[in-house]
Amino acid sequence: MARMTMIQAVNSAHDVLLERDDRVCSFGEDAGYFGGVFGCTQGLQEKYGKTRVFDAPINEAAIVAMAIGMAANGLRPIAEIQFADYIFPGFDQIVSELTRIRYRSGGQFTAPLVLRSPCGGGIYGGQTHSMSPEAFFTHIPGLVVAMPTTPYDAKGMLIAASESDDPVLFFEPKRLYNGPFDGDPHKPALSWASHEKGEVPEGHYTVPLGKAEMVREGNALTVIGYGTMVHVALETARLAGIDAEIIDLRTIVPYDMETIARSVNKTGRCVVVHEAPRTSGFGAELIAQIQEDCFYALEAPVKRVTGWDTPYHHAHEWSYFPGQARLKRAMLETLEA
Amino acid sequence: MARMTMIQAVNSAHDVLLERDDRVCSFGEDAGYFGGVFGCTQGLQEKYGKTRVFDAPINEAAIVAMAIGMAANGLRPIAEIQFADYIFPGFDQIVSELTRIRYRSGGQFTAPLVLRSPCGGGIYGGQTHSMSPEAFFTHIPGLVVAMPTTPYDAKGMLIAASESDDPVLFFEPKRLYNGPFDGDPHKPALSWASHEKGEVPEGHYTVPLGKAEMVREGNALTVIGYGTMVHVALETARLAGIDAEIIDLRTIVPYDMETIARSVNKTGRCVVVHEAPRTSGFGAELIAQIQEDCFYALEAPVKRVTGWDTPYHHAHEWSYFPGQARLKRAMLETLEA
Amino acid sequence: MTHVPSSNMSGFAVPEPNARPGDTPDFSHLKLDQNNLAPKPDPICEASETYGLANSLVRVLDDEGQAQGPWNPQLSPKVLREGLHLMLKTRTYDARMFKLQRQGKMSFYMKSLGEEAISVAAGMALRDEDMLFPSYRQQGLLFARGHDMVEMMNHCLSNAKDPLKGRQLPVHYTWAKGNFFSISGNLGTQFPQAVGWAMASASRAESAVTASWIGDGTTAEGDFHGACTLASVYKAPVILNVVNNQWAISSFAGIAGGNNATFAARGIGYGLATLRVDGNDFLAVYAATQWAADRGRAGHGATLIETVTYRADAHSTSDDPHRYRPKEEAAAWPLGDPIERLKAHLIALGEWDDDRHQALEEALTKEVLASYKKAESNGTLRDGPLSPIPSMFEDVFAEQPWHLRRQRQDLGV
Amino acid sequence: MTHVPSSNMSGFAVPEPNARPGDTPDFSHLKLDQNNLAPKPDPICEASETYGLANSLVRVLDDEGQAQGPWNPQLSPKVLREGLHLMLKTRTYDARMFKLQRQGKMSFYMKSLGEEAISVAAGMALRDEDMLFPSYRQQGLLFARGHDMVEMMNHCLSNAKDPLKGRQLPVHYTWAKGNFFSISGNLGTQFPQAVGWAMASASRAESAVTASWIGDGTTAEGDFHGACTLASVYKAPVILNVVNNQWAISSFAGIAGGNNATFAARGIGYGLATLRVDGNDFLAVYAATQWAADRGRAGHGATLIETVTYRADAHSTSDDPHRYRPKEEAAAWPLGDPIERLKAHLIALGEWDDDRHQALEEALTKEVLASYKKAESNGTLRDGPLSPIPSMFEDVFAEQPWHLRRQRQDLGV
Ligand SMILES: Cc1ncc(C[n+]2csc(CCOP(=O)(O)OP(=O)(O)O)c2C)c(N)n1
Ligand SMILES: Cc1ncc(C[n+]2csc(CCOP(=O)(O)OP(=O)(O)O)c2C)c(N)n1
Ligand SMILES: [Mg+2]
Ligand SMILES: [Mg+2]
Repeated sequence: MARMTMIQAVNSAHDVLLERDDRVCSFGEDAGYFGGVFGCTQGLQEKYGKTRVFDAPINEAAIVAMAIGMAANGLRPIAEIQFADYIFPGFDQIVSELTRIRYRSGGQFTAPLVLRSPCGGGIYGGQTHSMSPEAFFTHIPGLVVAMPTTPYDAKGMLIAASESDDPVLFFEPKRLYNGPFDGDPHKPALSWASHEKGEVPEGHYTVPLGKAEMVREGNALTVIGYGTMVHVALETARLAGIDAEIIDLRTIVPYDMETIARSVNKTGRCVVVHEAPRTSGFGAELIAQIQEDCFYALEAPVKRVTGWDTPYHHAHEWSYFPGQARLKRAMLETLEA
Repeated sequence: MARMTMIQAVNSAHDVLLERDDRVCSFGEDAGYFGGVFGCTQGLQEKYGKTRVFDAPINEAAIVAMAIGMAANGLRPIAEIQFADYIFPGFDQIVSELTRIRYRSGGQFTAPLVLRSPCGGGIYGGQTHSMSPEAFFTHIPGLVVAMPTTPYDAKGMLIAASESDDPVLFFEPKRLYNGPFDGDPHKPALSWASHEKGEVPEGHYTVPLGKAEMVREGNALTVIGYGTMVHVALETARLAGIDAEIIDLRTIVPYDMETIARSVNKTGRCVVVHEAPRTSGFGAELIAQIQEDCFYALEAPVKRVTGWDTPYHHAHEWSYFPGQARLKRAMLETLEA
Repeated sequence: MTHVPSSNMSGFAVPEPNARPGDTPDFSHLKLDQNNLAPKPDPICEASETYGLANSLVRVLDDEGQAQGPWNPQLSPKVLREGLHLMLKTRTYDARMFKLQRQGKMSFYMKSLGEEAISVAAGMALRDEDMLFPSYRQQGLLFARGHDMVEMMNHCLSNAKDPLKGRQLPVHYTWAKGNFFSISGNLGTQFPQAVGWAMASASRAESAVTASWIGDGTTAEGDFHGACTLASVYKAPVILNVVNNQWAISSFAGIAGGNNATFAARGIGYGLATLRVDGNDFLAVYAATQWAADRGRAGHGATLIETVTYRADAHSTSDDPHRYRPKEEAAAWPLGDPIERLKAHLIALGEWDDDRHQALEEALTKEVLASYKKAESNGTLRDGPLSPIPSMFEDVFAEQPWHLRRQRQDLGV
Repeated sequence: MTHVPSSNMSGFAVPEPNARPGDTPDFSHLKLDQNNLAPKPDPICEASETYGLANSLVRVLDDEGQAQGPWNPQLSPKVLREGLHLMLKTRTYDARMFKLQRQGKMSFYMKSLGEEAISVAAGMALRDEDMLFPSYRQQGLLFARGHDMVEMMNHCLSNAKDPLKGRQLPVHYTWAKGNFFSISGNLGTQFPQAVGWAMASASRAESAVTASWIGDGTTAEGDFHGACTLASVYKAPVILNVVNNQWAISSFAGIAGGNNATFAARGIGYGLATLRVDGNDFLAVYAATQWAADRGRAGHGATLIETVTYRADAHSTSDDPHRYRPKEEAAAWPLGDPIERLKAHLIALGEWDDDRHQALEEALTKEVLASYKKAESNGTLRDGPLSPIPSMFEDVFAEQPWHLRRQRQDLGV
């Protein structure tokens, strides 16, 4: 099996999909000839032609709308939003249109499509290249929101997303594109070549949406995260020697409450982590549901380790990013509470 | 003192502001000559002239952007978004611009302005005239989000909002425009004339932002809501004879955690209510913070009574709306848990 | 160098219509009295050959009811009578439904009074395979496509047989079998979607074109620009119609920039073919639609069509137009009434008469009443039966996830 | 009737630039070789008198470095030398900063190589009171306004003296004292904001106009349309500049619709005055800006100006242009280099020579280096010192609310 970066895995998913299914097409700003600013669609226009893989005008609303029209008319578009920070001009087409078409038409029309977008910080991108806006989208009925943590999952989940009959918003943590990142910016960058989940099959496979992965078993407390924060949690637990059970949510909505509840009922303690701002971040939803479903098992309040309620800071990126120190403290406090 | 509807109270707030301060101007779709589709700015163009109160093109992004430019240049705009359901074309200008200008410019520019918008259901408006989208906005750093429950608060809070140096998103529950509504659609409509909070002073006064109001004291459990749901909660508690303490949040962000914690620490039980969909609704944030701050006082899980995770249903409006029956059941379950 | 005073601002401009309640209606700014006939270029011409048409007015029926000029689509009397029939059907349907809303039978209604030619003629000029992305004011398309009136009413009544399961406001139809997209309550969103649909058709080398409609007020939305940009860039086989009925709700077309240029002229900046058409002239709308469809089918891309018309009644059941425009304005509209004009034309041709017209009106009134009786027997919003409550939780996702199942159980259904 | 084949679609069109890496550069589609000089209407003319200029090219400096034609702003040699100085300063600054980014001194940088005339000439033609809403590629405006280079560098280095407290990516300047708005990383958002600012100025009867700039690629955003609509409706005293430098990042202007119409032509559809200007011609940009400012000041509303130029280097420090366009393309650009052209003009006038030019270059290099030394002494992103960490939590709201206070405490600062 080949080792791939997350970029290569995403590219490979496109390749598999474009190859197998005529209906699949892919577009976005700089996504055609150039193959995307991160290279996720590189080489695909040459291979599949200009009407399958192409550049789009810089208008995120139009990109979403074009994808909706195409999907309703039988195609399976995968559209790239260049940075998650730039998805908001398309917000109305997502809230008011994409996610309602099946419902409001009584099932007569559907818009099965994938919107992909790199998210998250850790690359000194400042407030306009670092956002993790997933929480906004989790409040929209009818939208699947997913975020892979490894190249293996990225490819398998992206294929599953494109084959799903629901619209899927697929966030890719850009800090993980070229290697896992455990939250320590002072360490030399790691590469996926040395990570077991960097092993990615060449052909078709899927990683099911809606299913979390238990990436570490433990008994002392449960840590729930997705994307970059899963790597941070793993390393924090390892270094601190805490017997944490770590859940990689993978699909944010619908989230895998079964796996979460099983774990929290077992450990009785829980911390949720995300890079996005705290207030009304997705951690709030998880906690609300956990305390509802696992109230009598909980021995301590569920803590949130998150980005701050400010724009993502440029110079103080590492004071904004919820790294190991903050997570460790929260884990210890939760254990001691 | 005059009795006013909430529409008249909002109108009166504009009148006071326009009269006192040259910098105040007001605009929106149909907001000029016509005075708005709900009449909130009626008569004001005639009184203050066309460059103070005027119609805007049907482009919510442009409305927000125009307000930003004006506010940065010394005016104090109050812009109307005709329905909260139609705010999303302007979402990018709110997330990426309005709420960041002070921060990203190091305080060199600010955009103190008010965006007003009627929200909520109960008027058979279907999925595009019924939304309560407040939760989306509570995840945006730098934005004050408020929702009045009575004419008195509407006027006082709107004046406070316009005088604030922060951008304020001001949602007006349209079901309360003409009278209080306790969630029972079969009762004859009530009018504000018979409600003590329908008494509204003519002149200038403010109701401070960031402060909740305890609208009913009680010991058995705490109910937290805002807008229409406060009236529903009051009537539910009354009819069911539950000794509920009811908090009207009024300002959603920053929320008054002090008042909340004091009450929950006293009652040990809590229900949060809102009309918006459940998943990642603002109830989630409240619960996450309550269980963090009041964990050891809580005797039962905090329940959410909310709209469903679907678009607002037209024909089954009253099965969508979280009315008295659902709230009562949640209160009783919480009491018995 | 020109001498320019250094400060003469007395505030920005806020345009006002020529007439408000109490004033005499005045449409002089529209320059609709041009007598020279607009030329008709080849549908596969360069877009630039159409730019003159953005400031002209494509007309076929003159004020005497004669068809003339290069745009005359030369329709048979049978087709003309069909057009008259469908327009009258639309109007009769609208009138009845509006009244029924007033009687509390449904929650909301929107008429297309005075604009029937725009939807009916376009619907007839297009092929069944062509896809439609309308706004809420093109119900005539449904009649032109032969949609079942009872089903339309079932929707408006939100009853148990509403194909949209009571989920949408009345008049927000969907009819997939009729290639009629789901109407949105959010203005303008369908415009760029239509381009995407058209591109998908083109990608399969299908001959279908796609048509979409928005109002003058809605041209201000960003989605209008998105649609024009996509249509231009990808040369999509799409017809982008702007129905300029002079009014949004209470704000007139000038608040969308209509005082400073025609809406058709917007197309010039994108290199789109552009036509400005008498929207109350059945033959002109038919011909323009056919021209644009031919152009799209031939692979020459999109056309932006402005149809100039007048919203002769209220915006919807929620408003009273006399509060913002003169009562007499509709009657003063210089382009007349589309039904009267086509009727006069047919009579001038000797293919119609007042008796037949009256008989048709009566038959349509009966048809609408009979349909309504049938639809009402399927329920009304007020009295039910409605769609089953558990269906509230369906169609959010392809399959119901756990949280919606739980919520359904919460509701006890 | 025209015979139209019923299906000849072979997919939609996806425009491609004339040349990709390996091809010979080809700018023939821009039709830049027109020799007849564009006429100059009165700045308070009807907008329609400018429409011809949307497909023309306002030029003053001919290929021999002579100033000619009606648009010649007749500037004194002193002003011309000032322009040359400022353009060269911008270029020298850019070159050094780009290099320093490569050396890890800052996180990011964007040059304006080849586009210096657009910002410098506009900055000089406007008055200090006029407000600027630029994109990230008009740093020349800051030099034209006399901004302090050390402070600019403090920002780019995100150091302790960065007036933006390290919160923004480099080149996203703010300078309120210089009437220079906060640059956004989100494309196009500033365009409609600029109209709002202009309206506020007008509402106080001030003489200031407002100018904004976006790129060719950014014209596709909805905010472009919002700005044009607002500007048209309210006749705002605003200058809307589209800097058409032929490329967005890897996608060329055709992906924004630039193959089918000029960007200036977009203005026609809104009834805005429109000019298409040689963006590498200092005198033409100066004259066009002055014309538009005069128009705005006189209460005649907005002008849309397309400046035709070429992005002569990478989009930013994050990209390599040779992967998507021919290496030789910049050199083949038919409108030359703005600095070379103004230099040649000054030399032809006898007001400049190569020695003085070289001396100026050397002086500027020294000035930039000296400024950098000073700025670096205030810190760099890599080595600090940075803004105080608690300032992360300031300026979110006017006053810090409880939750941010808590979060600051959480961070232990
Ligand atoms: C995004 C959005 N903003 C505002 C509204 C409210 N609204 C509904 S119809 C309307 C006027 C539309 O006018 P126009 O486009 O001219 O269409 P017409 O009704 O004349 O056919 C408005 C403002 C809406 N439905 N959607
Ligand atoms: C809303 C938004 N979408 C996408 C981007 C990413 N992006 C940054 S610059 C750029 C290209 C802009 O091209 P153009 O407008 O021509 O300006 P230029 O860089 O050529 O000056 C893109 C796509 C962004 N910053 N904002
Ligand atoms: Mg209209
Ligand atoms: Mg460019």
